[in-house]
Amino acid sequence: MFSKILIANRGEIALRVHRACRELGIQTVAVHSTADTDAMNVRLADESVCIGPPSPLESYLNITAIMAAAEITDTEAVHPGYGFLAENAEFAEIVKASGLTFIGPEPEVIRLLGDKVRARDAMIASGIPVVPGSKGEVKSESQAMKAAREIGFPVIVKAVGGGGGKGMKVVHTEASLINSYNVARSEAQQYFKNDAVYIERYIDNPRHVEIQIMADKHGNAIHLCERDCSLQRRHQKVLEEAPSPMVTVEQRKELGELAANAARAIGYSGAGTFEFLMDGDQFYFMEVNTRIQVEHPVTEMITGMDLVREQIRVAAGKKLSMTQDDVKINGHSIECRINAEDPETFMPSPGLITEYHPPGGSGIRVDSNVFNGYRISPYYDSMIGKLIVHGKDRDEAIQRMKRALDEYVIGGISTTIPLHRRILKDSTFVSGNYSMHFLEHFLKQV
Amino acid sequence: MFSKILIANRGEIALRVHRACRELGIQTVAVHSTADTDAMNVRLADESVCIGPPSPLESYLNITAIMAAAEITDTEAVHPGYGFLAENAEFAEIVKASGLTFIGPEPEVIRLLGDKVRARDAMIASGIPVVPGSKGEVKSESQAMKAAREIGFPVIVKAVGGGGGKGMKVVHTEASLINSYNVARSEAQQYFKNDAVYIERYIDNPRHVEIQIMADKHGNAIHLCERDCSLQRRHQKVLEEAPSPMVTVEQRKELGELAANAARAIGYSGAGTFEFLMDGDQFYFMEVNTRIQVEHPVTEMITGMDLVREQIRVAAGKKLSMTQDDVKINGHSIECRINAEDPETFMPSPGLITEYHPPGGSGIRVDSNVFNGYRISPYYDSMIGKLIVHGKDRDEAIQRMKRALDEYVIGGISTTIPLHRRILKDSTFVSGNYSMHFLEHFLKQV
Amino acid sequence: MELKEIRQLIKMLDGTDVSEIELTREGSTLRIARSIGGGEVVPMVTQTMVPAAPAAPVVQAAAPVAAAAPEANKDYGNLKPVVSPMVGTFYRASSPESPMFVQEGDMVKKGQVICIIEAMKLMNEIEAEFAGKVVQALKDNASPVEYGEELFLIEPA
Amino acid sequence: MELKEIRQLIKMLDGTDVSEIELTREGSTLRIARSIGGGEVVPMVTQTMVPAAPAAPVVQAAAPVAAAAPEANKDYGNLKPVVSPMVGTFYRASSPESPMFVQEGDMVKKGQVICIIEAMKLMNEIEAEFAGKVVQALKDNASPVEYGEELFLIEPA
Repeated sequence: MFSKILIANRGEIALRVHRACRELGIQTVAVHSTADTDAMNVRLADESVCIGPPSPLESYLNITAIMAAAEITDTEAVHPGYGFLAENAEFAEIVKASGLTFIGPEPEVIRLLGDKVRARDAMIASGIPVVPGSKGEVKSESQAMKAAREIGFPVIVKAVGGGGGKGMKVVHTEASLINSYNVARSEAQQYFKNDAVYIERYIDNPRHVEIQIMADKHGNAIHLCERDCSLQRRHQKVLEEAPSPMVTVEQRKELGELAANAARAIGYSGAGTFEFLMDGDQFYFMEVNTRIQVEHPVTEMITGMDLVREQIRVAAGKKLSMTQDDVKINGHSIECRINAEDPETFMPSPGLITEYHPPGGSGIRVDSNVFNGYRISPYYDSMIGKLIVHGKDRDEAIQRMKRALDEYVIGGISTTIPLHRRILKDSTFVSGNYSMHFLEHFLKQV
Repeated sequence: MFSKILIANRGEIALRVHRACRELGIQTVAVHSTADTDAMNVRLADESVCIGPPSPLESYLNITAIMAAAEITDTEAVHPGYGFLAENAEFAEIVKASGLTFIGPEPEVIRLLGDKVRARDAMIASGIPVVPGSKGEVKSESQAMKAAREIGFPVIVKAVGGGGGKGMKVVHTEASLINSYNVARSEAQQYFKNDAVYIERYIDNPRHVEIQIMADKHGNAIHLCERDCSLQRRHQKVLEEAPSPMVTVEQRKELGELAANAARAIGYSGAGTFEFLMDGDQFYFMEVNTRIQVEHPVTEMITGMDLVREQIRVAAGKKLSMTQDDVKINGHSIECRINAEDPETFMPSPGLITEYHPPGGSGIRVDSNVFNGYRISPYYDSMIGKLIVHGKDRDEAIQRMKRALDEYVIGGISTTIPLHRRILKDSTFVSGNYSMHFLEHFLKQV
Repeated sequence: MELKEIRQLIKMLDGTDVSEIELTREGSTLRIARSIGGGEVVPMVTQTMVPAAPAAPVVQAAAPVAAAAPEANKDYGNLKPVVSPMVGTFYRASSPESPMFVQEGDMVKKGQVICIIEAMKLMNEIEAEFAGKVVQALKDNASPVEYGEELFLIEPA
Repeated sequence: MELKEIRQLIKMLDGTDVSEIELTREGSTLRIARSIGGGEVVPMVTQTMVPAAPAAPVVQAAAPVAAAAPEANKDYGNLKPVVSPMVGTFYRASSPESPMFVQEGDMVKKGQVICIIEAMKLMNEIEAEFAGKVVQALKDNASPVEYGEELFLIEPA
């Protein structure tokens, strides 16, 4: 096992990784920008190194600074968290070339899965269902028309190197295809410095369902149930739950086995997430996230596996601590992301936290880096914590979340807690039968 | 189900009961003394009623005031928590006579189990092993000598109406028996207004092991594993764990079935705890506590049963939500009681909490009524919270507790957190092989 | 926000005594601070938190009776309140047919019964602790009252 | 935000009495503060919390390098510190055999190399930002340094 890990991240995930290290008896190095000197993860770490000014480019995305910090602290491994450099194959390669362990898959696996076209091909080869679409990049207007006609409208034009909704265009009719194709290309060029686009069937009213997998370096891979992340606003997940209220036991098993098989086939190791669109009882592969997810706690709550601990263990070469047979789903879990935002306008609300009291009691978990007197800086994203509950069934989890949201006190700034209170009371949400468009409509109602 | 419950208690257990009510959709009435007007459970309750001045006799033990509060708020049931009136049969009777539901066993069952001699007879009748001892009260010096010789030295003289170590005398030789007998009688008279005493075999180096049971009003009773509460200082539990590191699977099953059978035999309903002394592989019955225990969360963590929720359900006449077969022990749980005391001298440390930040993350539960800015009053007991952890095994639970204790910030007062940090590092504690004398010796070491 | 707009904003401030302006629009925030009045410094003091107790997180529609915590030493000038020594139901007469023990304007003697608090079917007579004139009854007949809640205002004799 | 825009903004402020401007757009924040009026400085007093921040709960024996957070504006009187622009290892000479770049008491010119910070095997030469006399070296040769850590004290010429 490692004796010291550098945590190349900030916020709640940096604290989450620190906790896993502590419980494994591993020393931690926090790297931080000048804006985060007083952060909880920095205070709790065994060592801390200031790596640059607030701008992420000069600190949390500054590979040279992070590697220099690893060097001067004699670190053995680097945990990238999520976001920032977590899915940057070059970073993983540099860590490896420096003789350290990158806690995540091999660089070439990250690279393969980061390329949407190659990833899709690999999934098809493993028998994973994909959205009907063009075979790779669509290079001309005529190719675009041919592909769209084969797939059938509505279609969506997407950037090969993209993500986060940028460079995406939904096209309902042949008439508007060519224009959308050209706009998508130029947006792709602008945002991702790569104008390659491809075309897929557009799924009208899907759910977002993702399978958590975990694999070791000895060829073992297991699946750990799905998470339902259909509750989104502008492509940002807002609330997640596990298991999905709409996935059957058979679907869970089938999709899970496909994902674990694919992981084995591509030589995956560590934690990974296979994202799918669910349309009726059809599933379509979207992408694999080669890192721990924000919403990983809901999986931990229902499976009992500490995913971050397991990431570290398998990176150190250990075998998986569980077999597929050991994985039992116990109850239901929900996570609400608490953002420092106005709950109606979603304007960011940085500032000083003047009162802070998290909920307590049975079945409650709070993953947050903030505290009373902490100043939320305007430099980074607005998620300041996650409230996760566990109940013996979905109904108990919902009741518990409502109770916990009522107890949560965060003063001095605006947060999305009131939004979550409203969602938890909504009859469509309570029914479990909601799609990715639910939140959009819900927000318009009021 | 009830629509409104009055919580006749204060502190963390009042908040614990409030949370269970909230999750069941039941309205809560907090009763409080003038010292507790700003308490968290009072703020969170749907209604609150001030019932008297700080003195417990005039508020939390004031049956008239509590019943008047129930009356003016149209309460349907009363939850007594632990301590105060929780095991007062007269209170249970008054609640019942007023047409309300007392959340606990019937008054006559409380009365039976509160009488040590009658309780012991009932246990013998159910086949539960008891400490060899006199048949009931020992009424004279000559009876005392006869009984002690039959039992064999060392023996202990105990008050029939007693508890908490008062009116107890350990006797190692015949020569000192008569004197100790007389001292015990006069202490019993002084503390309990009843000079009746009895004699038992003295168990030299025991563990404190207790079985949690739950019973409904339809004759069903189940057992929910044991808790090990051997870590005590002056008869006060300091740290508890479940399961006990020294109890075997067979012992667990045998003792649990005996306890559940006894519960059925005496018409028990609600949550109850059968306390035993464990000496080698022998168990000796001590007493039944007819209420929820302080340390109930460790049982909740490993069985998944919400004991307070279940208390309320069965009091409302519902059947148990689990059968014995549904009870599966999952992992290990430890609870540290956090007291507002100097961790070395154990002097109480009331005062203003100027910083407060509870630990978070995976497998952590905090049950506490305090918050930043709360003033701990000197009128009540010094326990200000409980830190409970769950791990997949005892080792993970210990690592997690150490991590959580390191994160817990309580400023402005002294707490027993540093003591717990020391205990968690001790090799005897870590081995699991410690008796009820462990803490005493441990505290002398330094 | 365009540079042109920002320039207009700055210009707009000229000749006014506005020292700071903050504008938030469509995800953009603009803040302009000025030092006014010849060298006078405008300190940007961000006032710090009062380390406060959490505000009651859920302000539920509490039942009327229970909402009011006992009043904490209100200032009534020369009047003194009579507070309830117990929880219960407040009655101004010994039965619905009987006259009230005291009316507003009545003079009361020390020890005179001024109301009843019923708790657990027991009628507890409450006596005046001092002599004086009843200025105001603060509770309606048959109201529930908490321990320490104010019942009457009396002007001591 | 583009450099050009920023330059325009700064220019725009010239001749106005605006002391500070902060602009947030598409995730970028720009803040420009000026000291106006002949030496009168506008202090940006962001009064931050002292009371409530949890004290570092675990005071671990942190490794010497990591313990020190970058010093925040210590008062050195007429001396000015040179701070490290990056994380790395601090060297006072280009090789173990070479003489030190600067000794205490030396006069340095603006732009003169005064030390090296090694990061990822790259030797980064650090130049003096102003001329003056080296009064004190604050770090030993081959020490690890953080971003913003003070390296030398220089008395400006």
